[in-house]
Amino acid sequence: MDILISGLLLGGTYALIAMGLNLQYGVARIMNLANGEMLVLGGLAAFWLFVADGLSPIATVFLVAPLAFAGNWLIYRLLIRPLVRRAKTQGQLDVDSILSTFGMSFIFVGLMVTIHGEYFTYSYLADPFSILGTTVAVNRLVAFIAAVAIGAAICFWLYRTQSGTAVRAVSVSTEAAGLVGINVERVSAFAFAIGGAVTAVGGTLISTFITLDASMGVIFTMKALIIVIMGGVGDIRGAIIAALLLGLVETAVATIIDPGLTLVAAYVIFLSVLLFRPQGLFGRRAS
Amino acid sequence: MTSQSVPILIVETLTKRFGGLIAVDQMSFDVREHEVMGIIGPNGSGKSTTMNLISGALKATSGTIRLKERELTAMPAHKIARLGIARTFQLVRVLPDLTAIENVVAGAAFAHKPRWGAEARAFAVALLERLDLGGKQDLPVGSLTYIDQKRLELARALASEPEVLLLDEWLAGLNPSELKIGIDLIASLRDEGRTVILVEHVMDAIRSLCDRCVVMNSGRKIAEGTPAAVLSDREVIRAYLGDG
Amino acid sequence: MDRRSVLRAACTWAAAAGIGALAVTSALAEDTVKIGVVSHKTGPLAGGEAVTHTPNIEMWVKQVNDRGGLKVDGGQKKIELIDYDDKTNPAEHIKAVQRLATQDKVDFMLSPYGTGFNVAAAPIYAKYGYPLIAVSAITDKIPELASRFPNMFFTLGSTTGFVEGARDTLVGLRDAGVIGNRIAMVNVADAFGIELADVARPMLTEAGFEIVYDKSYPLGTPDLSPIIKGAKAAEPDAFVAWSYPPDTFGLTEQAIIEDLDVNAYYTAVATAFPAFSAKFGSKIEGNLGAGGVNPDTPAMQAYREEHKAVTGKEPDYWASATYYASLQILEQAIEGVGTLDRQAVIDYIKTHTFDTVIGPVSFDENNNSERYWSVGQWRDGVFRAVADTGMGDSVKPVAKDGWN
Amino acid sequence: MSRGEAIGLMLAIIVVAVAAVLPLILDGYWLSVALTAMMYVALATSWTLFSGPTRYLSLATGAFFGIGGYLVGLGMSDYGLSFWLMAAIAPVVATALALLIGLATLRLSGVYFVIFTLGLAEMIRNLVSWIQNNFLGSRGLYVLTDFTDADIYWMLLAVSVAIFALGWWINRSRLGFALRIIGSDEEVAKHVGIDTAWSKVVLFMVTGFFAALIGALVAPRYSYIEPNVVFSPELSFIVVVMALLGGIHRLWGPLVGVIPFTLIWEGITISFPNYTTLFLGFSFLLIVYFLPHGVVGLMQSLVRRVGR
Repeated sequence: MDILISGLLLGGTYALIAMGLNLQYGVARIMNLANGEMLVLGGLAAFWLFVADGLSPIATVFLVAPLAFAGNWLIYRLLIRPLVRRAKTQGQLDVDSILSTFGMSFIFVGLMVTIHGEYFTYSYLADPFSILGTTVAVNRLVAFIAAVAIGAAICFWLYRTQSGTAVRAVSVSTEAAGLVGINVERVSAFAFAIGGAVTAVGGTLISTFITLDASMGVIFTMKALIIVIMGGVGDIRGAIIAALLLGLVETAVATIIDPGLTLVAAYVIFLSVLLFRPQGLFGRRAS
Repeated sequence: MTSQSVPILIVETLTKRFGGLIAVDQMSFDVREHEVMGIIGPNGSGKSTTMNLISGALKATSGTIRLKERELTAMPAHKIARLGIARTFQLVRVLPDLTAIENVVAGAAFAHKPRWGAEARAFAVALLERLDLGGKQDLPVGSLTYIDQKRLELARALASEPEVLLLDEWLAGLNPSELKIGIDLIASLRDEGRTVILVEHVMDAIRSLCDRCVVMNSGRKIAEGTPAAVLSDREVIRAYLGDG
Repeated sequence: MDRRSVLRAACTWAAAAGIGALAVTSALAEDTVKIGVVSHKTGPLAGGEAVTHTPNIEMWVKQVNDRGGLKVDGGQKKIELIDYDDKTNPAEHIKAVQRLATQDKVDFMLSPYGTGFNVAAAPIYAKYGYPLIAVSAITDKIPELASRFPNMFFTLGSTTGFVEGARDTLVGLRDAGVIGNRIAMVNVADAFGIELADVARPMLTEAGFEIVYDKSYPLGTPDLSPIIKGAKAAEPDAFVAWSYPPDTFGLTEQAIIEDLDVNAYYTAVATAFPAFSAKFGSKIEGNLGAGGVNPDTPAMQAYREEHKAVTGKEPDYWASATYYASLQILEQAIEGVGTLDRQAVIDYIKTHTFDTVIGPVSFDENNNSERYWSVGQWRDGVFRAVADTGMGDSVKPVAKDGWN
Repeated sequence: MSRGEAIGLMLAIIVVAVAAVLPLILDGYWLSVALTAMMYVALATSWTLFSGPTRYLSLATGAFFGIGGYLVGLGMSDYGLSFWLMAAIAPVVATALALLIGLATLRLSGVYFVIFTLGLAEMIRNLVSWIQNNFLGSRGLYVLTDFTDADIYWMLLAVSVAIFALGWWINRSRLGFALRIIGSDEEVAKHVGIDTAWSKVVLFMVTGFFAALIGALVAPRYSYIEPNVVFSPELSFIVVVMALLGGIHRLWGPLVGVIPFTLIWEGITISFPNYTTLFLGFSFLLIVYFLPHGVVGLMQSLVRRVGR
């Protein structure tokens, strides 16, 4: 029971880390290596406002979301779109986006260091809460609930609304979507911006229970990449399930076997998923 | 020349399923040495799938394919190629990063009768000349016309001196004057005594080139025989014109 | 590519290369003492460096310059600080140190943050004859390193001394009847944590403790609750974590949430950080951790006030003061020699005793200062030393009484 | 030998000769810049041997490099073995590992392969840390040798020359030709009789071998080995960036990428000591937007312009 609850909570954290990248890579086709930095930036905002103004991170979420949306939309329009336009193949775009977002991640780190070079650590809702006899931290629970809410909202949007259908169409095939009159560039920019906002909000929530610092983004980027790839590119449900699976596996291994092997186990799961389903859990088989 | 030749490629009860869809259903036929064998049928009847099964691009669900005495069914594509089956693709596939002559050397270097170095180049030059591509050998393939790309792909397939050559709608997309050149080219291959399997929609080509034909519909063989015979077969006509 | 984009590309390239050329020729005034340091401004160790080293350097340079500069060559020369960023990358670090030594030709260099970086940089300091007063470096190889690099000095103790402090604290608490014999021990699976745990295992067993839970966790583990849960299930009397900053915070937060009821709770790096008490407030009363200081000496009190006034930040309760002391040693040695002769300064450091914020410091035949605090305990918002080597001013540790 | 090849060979000999005497001329700083550049030349070129023709971007460099450094540290520090022995063992271990990875990843393509290699590198790092923690124990991995920067530089130069020679040989061999065909169209490659899987695995093993060898040779420079430093994901990325920056379709592409890049990096470190990371980021962006085909592309279009 302990394992199940703690594992699900951790899975929720992972979902927060990965859902944004899933939209950015799955729909907008941008392998965003600055994803982790966007997350840390959300955490920095929460830390900064909490320490300076005593603003609750929950309130910060509503500040971070529109700002991150706008910021990521601008990034897409100004920096990414020229690359998309000149790329002849997806491979070329992958190469270009790896290079440019790697550069962006450096820029973000550089900026954050000038704002606050030390650890972003503060205490918010670090209180015990008992679910079915398992003690959990309230801040993790809040993050989990937010993850569920965000995940549900995205799924609803993608599968139940017209604009969401357009987004899914783009994620299946940019060419076909263009042929049926979808403005692919606009949808991509929108998906990229939403993805960035989700990531930043995730960072805001995660900063309440994980001590971040300006340089830590790469850890989250790697985790997000692995979850997105494991779930299958372009399928948000796959990413969420992969995140929960990772959370459960890590917690189970830490509890039953050895905490030293949690990350090893996570990667073993990831690698074996890819070996048996090279297109990820929910990915489309490349034709 | 057909009757006295021995079968070189034997296909027996070949079946391929994609999920619930049966693309090729219990196909059996054989191809004799030095003959040009046509596979025809309406769109989606399983012709290209059959070709892909023979060349190893796809794995059969059941049934067998044998080249002489060797069973090919479970082999990966590169081993099949090395045993002497070469092919062209339905949508022309030249190697875009290589020059014309390198494309041909690619066909010669690894396959059935491997050639390398100066020998391979000389062989490739001769093949290019033979297919009227002389003088274009160092061009990037992107600059070649459509029929030249088709020729180049054929040259690559011939470069391995295959036992069996698979031409998957090689004539598709050519304009009438090119088509005549194309048909003459394949005719000359036949005259050299090569064994060819031809998937085609162009009926003129089938009539003039093929010694025998297999007709497919919905994955099944519905007729087999000389082009004249099968094309007057009632079931074949119905398959082409529809049941109505 | 069309003509314009070729031109544009060429210009970009030239401009970027120009930046390099520009910096190489930056002229410097003659009448300063050039002091170089290579710091981790970004990367995994940047957070620690920003707490423990950078503010001290800023403060020291300001103090010396405010009083007119270092007294050398019969006059006074102000300090000019040259500071590079290595992104916590050893290859970059080595390159930057080389640059300080051979291009900037700095007169002295300050020590870097982290054991690995001190060891990696030591050969270059040795090659060009710079004294290296290592602070943030804890190693059991002091004699070997000192014989290889006679210019290298150690101030924060050895791994063994560091663990002995923790052991003595626990033994003291056991003798006082505060804790029993059961210890839960965890460590971060990185060089530092592995080394400490490896030293601690036999040492604690020898002291009669029973290690009832002994696990490692990877650096960057996002959820440490299974560890605290596992440790709690083992029903220990004391909890020891050889941890790094992010996990020191994480473990402690989980311990509070799980109400890990032990009478001795020890975490390693970052327990002494002001951010630690800022985060947890009164809940960490009685927490043990690496470091500690004696906050009652006038020198220490003056230092802490000055640090706050100049940098706007509180110093940590461990290596901050020692790092500042290393700067004082360098300052006194230079002024004692009276010239910028580095070999003379090294000899001076070897043979003299220095009056610093952590008290008098001198070095033994292994260039090691056997005076350091090793374990501290949070008491009323101050992290007091409860174990030390050669200091003799530690207070007795007390029981941790719950997380309130 | 054709005239072009003769000129190329002459040029190569001159470059190597110049490179070999550099340590005698340069002061400590420039030597350490040259050493860093040489390390990246070797890493990026060996990376390109595999990833250039096949276009499979591998992010496993850090894993192999780490194995090299780590095994040297472990062998010397905990078992008292000689540097040379460990430097010989490490690449063999890495090659065996590359074989396993290669066989496992045959089915993956595109981004799945990229992230797989990244995940693998992380897994190895964590596994190594765990094994060391639980079974080996350690008092710190020290690699204390008497090598000077010049020694390490010369060793890396020798490795680079070997990589270039091997790359030149592969490019002329059937194997190299096969890889170009694979990179061009893997389906066609299979149908002309190329064992695509095996060709890729062989080359992947070559890259793994060299990355580990380089990691082992550089270890004495680090003096103190921390798993989290030698198994650096950032190294994997930087090698990719440098190779792409140069151009991966020519054997010498990474070379002309690494050298200017290292100099720019130095320039930024020196000019903006407080904003190094920030300005490095800006320089990456400038490169991506204004040098879309890498340095090789720039050079080729310049040559074309002059030739016209």
